[in-house]
Amino acid sequence: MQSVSSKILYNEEVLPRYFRLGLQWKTPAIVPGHFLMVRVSGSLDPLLRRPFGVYKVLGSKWKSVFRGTGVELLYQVVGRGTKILSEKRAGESVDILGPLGNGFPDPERKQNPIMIAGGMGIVPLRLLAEKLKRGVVLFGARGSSEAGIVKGFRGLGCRVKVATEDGSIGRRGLVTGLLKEEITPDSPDSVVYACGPVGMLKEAARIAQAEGVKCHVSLERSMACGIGVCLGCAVKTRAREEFKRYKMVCSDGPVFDSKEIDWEAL
Amino acid sequence: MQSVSSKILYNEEVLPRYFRLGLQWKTPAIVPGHFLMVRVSGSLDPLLRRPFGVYKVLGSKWKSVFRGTGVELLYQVVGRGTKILSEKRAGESVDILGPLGNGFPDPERKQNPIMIAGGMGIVPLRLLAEKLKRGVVLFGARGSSEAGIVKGFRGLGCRVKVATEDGSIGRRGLVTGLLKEEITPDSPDSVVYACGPVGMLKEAARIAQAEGVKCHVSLERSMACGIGVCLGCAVKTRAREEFKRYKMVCSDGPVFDSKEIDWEAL
Amino acid sequence: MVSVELAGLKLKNPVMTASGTFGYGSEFLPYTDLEKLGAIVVKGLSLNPRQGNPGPRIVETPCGMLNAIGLQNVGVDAFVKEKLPKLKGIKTQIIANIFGETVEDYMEVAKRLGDSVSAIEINISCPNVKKGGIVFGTDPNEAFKVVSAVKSSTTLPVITKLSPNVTDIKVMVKAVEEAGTDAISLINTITGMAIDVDKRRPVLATITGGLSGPAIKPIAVRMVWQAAQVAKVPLIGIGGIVTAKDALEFIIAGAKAVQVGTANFMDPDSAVKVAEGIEEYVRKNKTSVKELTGSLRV
Amino acid sequence: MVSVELAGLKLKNPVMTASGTFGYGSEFLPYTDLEKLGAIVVKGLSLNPRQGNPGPRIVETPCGMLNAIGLQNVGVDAFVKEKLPKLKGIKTQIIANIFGETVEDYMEVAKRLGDSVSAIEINISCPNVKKGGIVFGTDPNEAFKVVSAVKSSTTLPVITKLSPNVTDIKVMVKAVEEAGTDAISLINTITGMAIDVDKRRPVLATITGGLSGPAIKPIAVRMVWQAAQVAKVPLIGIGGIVTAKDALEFIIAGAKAVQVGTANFMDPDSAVKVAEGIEEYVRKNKTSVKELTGSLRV
Ligand SMILES: Cc1cc2nc3c(=O)[nH]c(=O)nc-3n(C[C@H](O)[C@H](O)[C@H](O)COP(=O)(O)OP(=O)(O)OC[C@H]3O[C@@H](n4cnc5c(N)ncnc54)[C@H](O)[C@@H]3O)c2cc1C
Ligand SMILES: Cc1cc2nc3c(=O)[nH]c(=O)nc-3n(C[C@H](O)[C@H](O)[C@H](O)COP(=O)(O)OP(=O)(O)OC[C@H]3O[C@@H](n4cnc5c(N)ncnc54)[C@H](O)[C@@H]3O)c2cc1C
Ligand SMILES: Cc1cc2nc3c(=O)[nH]c(=O)nc-3n(C[C@H](O)[C@H](O)[C@H](O)COP(=O)(O)O)c2cc1C
Ligand SMILES: Cc1cc2nc3c(=O)[nH]c(=O)nc-3n(C[C@H](O)[C@H](O)[C@H](O)COP(=O)(O)O)c2cc1C
Ligand code: FES
Ligand code: FES
Repeated sequence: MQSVSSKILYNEEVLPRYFRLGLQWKTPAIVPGHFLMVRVSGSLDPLLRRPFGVYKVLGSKWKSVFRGTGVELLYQVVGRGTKILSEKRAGESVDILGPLGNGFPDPERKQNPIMIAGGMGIVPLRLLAEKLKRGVVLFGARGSSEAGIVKGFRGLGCRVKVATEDGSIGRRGLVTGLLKEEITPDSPDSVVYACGPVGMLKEAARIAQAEGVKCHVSLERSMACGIGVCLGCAVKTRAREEFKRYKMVCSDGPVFDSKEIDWEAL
Repeated sequence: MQSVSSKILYNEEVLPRYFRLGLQWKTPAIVPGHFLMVRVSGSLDPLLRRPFGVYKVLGSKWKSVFRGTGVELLYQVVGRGTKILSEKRAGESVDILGPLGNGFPDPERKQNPIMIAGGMGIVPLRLLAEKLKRGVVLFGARGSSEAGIVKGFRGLGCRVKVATEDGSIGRRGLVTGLLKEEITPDSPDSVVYACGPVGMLKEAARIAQAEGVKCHVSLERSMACGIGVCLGCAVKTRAREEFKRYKMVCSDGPVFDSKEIDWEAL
Repeated sequence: MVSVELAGLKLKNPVMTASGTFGYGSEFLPYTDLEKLGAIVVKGLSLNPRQGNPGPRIVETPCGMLNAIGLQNVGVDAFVKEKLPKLKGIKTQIIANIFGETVEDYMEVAKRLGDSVSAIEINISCPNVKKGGIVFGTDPNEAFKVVSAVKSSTTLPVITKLSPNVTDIKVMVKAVEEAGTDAISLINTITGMAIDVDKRRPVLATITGGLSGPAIKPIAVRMVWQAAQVAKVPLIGIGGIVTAKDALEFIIAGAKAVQVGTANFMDPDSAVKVAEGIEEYVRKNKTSVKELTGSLRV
Repeated sequence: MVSVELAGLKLKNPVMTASGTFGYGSEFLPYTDLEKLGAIVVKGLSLNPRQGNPGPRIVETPCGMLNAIGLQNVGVDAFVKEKLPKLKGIKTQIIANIFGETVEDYMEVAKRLGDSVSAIEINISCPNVKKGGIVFGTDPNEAFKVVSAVKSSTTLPVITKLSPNVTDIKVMVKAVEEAGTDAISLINTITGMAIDVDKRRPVLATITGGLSGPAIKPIAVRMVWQAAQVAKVPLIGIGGIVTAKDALEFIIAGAKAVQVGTANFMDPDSAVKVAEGIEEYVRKNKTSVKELTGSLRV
């Protein structure tokens, strides 16, 4: 699993500042939750790779893993690195390293999977939904245009519910409001998969834990190496032994059991 | 005369590693010998602009100055900056600052201008030839493919002679050999314009000075500012006063009287 | 509110140009609006004109550059007679950066400036020839001597510019404060070196040179912050500033003003853009440079 | 000929990985061929396991990065028992980087390593708790004490890794040589700082951190060259090496070997590529690393 130069198949702005990036790549085994470290340019500035989740595996259906001929990333332009990436065109190449990290654990057979995402947190959950083909995806979007991202999701075999802060589409308010409705004491045995802003994850974890429901969260931290060696992406856990308290998002995660995380420190 | 963002009209590889770069730009007055400082990317690395001579002024004929709708540069990919530049495509933009420096002084009415160039040194001399419409261009090329650069020059109204090191086209040997033949004691009153590698300039200056012929040389030095303030592009002159000895290639030059230069120090 | 008062100088905004990166100021007239700057710090001046070092004098490095100009300058007298008049009528503060090889040199340059400029910035990153070449700026005692001497030779506000090539910047801050400096600017360039592998030679004719540019920004911000922990006089932050955000890092760390150096080479309008960006930030955030100075919450 | 002998260690080539950028080595097994490296220097080890600093621990800077990992590590015993066996059978030298908060800490770590590794590299960029937090690596006397103590606690070759945060690196070189170090590696990271302007907070939880990466290369090359002017023991050059050419700058300046650090994050195969590039250069130029070492013509 070396760093490989991967040809850009397409790099399209699907919404203002949101891009779909198709990369040609004979992928190793990928599971939902895996991410890649992408070098956005050959320059020494920006110096470090950028982490991005896998949105789709091209030319592959779920068969215990995804293994395809390429991947699609979905990214938002937020800073210098993503800006440079957005200027790349089909035919150019970028260096990628991956798949990295640990994906989402499977639900039990009779468990109802609830996938909850805010913003770009939708990325690993789309792949999870494609794999599970059941359950519900709850998507918190800033407005109706961002909400459009999940339009195609119904074909994946899951239910989809949307909340927007301005109420322009779906439920008005936070997506965690939808979560509360899905996990009620009389609803079937559930398991929550969450990815998105810290505030949302915290609240999702609180709701799930209050109902005694397991919650898997995918976290984000600034990363340098992506492979567990720089110890830069540390997140504080509740580990009893002090020296085991900091875990690495890249190699111990990015998916953690919500109970493991010290949410106060985040 | 501020730094302006200029649209790339074309950026074509005319020979392996040689590019013609067309820039849209309502040019200020340009005279042959002027150069531009080009920022090859928005990144902080490479940090500094790169100097390039003006090869053509687009949409302009000589009328005491060139004043056009764009410029064409001709550059060779030698390092990181020119590599990045070569990857730009039509429609993208680069920041340019210029025109900078002092151009070539006019020949006297009865003087025969001899323009001698090695490699990329041809750039400012093409524009000079277009302006003067007489005299001779002597071009020293590495081989027949590089020699192709001057194919279109005959239309400019001057004679063209080529020397290649391997003799694959034109005279075999150094271009300064051609210069010797052009400046003979019984040839008409001449003035030499030279641009190219240091060794060539030195020899051209020596030949010209030996025959009592004036020689204008255009020099190259690494530059940071291009406008005479960093004092980085110093070249040693024979100025009598010690503290005036270092002149700036960017603002005192790049064109100097060959007698002014301390060739030993170069 | 972006205007600041610093060592008795009123600046319309906190952005100055750094010495050696802005010539004598007038060179920038075609490229930028000098009146939009808080102050212009001119190229370092010595008693007699200096020819500077042989070339190559500069080399690009990752996100930075090394220079070994050798302090080429026209000398203090020619500056006052020939260069300064070119800035006449331009409404901004002019600060003269001075240096010498002996304490006496420094004093004499300060004297000859009289009150032709608004303030003096002392560059102490120079070798002291009498002390066997040890740099004034790395020895607190020598720094003390230079600054005291200049203070006694001028009535102008005196800014002392510190060298970063020291173990503990706080020691230097205290020394020059004790000597009576009215303000402190930091950092000057960091000593560095580049080698031409194929020629097996240093790229610069002088072997080593001074590193500047964005590469050094984290080091410069750290030093300004460390200085701010002990300084009583106002600080001027320098090192790798390209954008208003960069400048604000220094201000939040404790600088009352900043200087833009190498960025002037990337774009001669850089310093003005930094000033405009600070103004915009201050307006948007309904704050002032004064309020922002040293506002770091640790 | 790229093999070198250094402090009694035979290295197949002069390229090592820098401590803290290569984990315990085994993490790189999927990504690169460890046997193509001259040596692996593992993450800094302390007597007891350490949890390290709270986050954020890293931030990118122009051509560099700041880190404040806080030396999180499993402790020397767990290293020997759990981590080292994973490298068993791999044909390269393993060097343990060690640190402590007291001289006794350092000694004890060295003792516990026994002869489980090929050599010890002492990181003296740590605050000495007994001396009120002053860093071992900025005081020649404290550095002397640590190095002497470690030397007396091990029979392994000892490399001392110097901090760049000093006025005069030559003083430190002499101090650790006198203490008996077998080799010197330099430089460790340079103290730096980044500020989140909108939050008006330091980006790193620890306020300051260590700057590494290409940005610092000119400073590192300069320090290696300065060290080479006085050093009698072999030098190992570190700081911003990304390419073979970068490494060769250090070698030509006087280093017998080099370490690749931050570049491992850009590409986990970086160090091997540097080694291959040096081999190619040496072959093409019909020379050897030995001949190149210190070949700078000034
Ligand atoms: C495991 C993981 C998966 C991710 N998946 C996606 C995805 O699928 N789509 C997407 O749009 N974004 C994703 N992100 C966030 C993405 O990595 C950042 O938006 C991106 O690195 C920003 O880079 P920049 O240069 O544009 O921003 P800048 O702000 O200029 O970056 C500066 C530094 O901050 C870091 N950084 C900034 N924001 C983040 C962030 N949110 N998380 C981690 N580091 C950050 C950058 O890596 C860089 O080191 C993911 C992050 C992680 C950790
Ligand atoms: C007045 C002037 C006019 C020029 N006109 C042309 C032209 O029309 N066409 C053309 O192909 N080249 C021209 N050059 C040379 C051109 O500037 C360099 O080839 C270019 O800067 C190399 O940049 P790089 O990043 O690719 O190379 P690198 O070697 O990676 O550059 C590293 C540094 O060295 C400097 N540098 C390298 N070579 C030269 C050089 N020959 N002269 C000055 N600085 C150099 C770069 O500016 C940069 O700072 C001119 C140079 C000068 C001074
Ligand atoms: C080419 C050049 C020349 C300089 N000359 C001087 C000088 O004469 N006096 C001085 O005090 N500092 C001088 N400096 C240092 C700058 O004023 C400034 O302190 C340093 O470059 C760091 O800022 P920067 O990173 O913004 O460039 C010079 C810097 C450069 C790049
Ligand atoms: C994330 C990180 C962790 C580091 N940890 C250590 C360490 O534990 N011990 C040590 O001596 N140096 C440590 N260093 C310093 C490096 O070994 C090296 O000296 C420095 O990064 C400069 O080299 P570079 O520019 O190639 O990275 C660390 C550096 C980084 C970036
Ligand atoms: S990013 Fe380096 S350990 Fe996670
Ligand atoms: S390039 Fe700055 S003075 Fe010429």
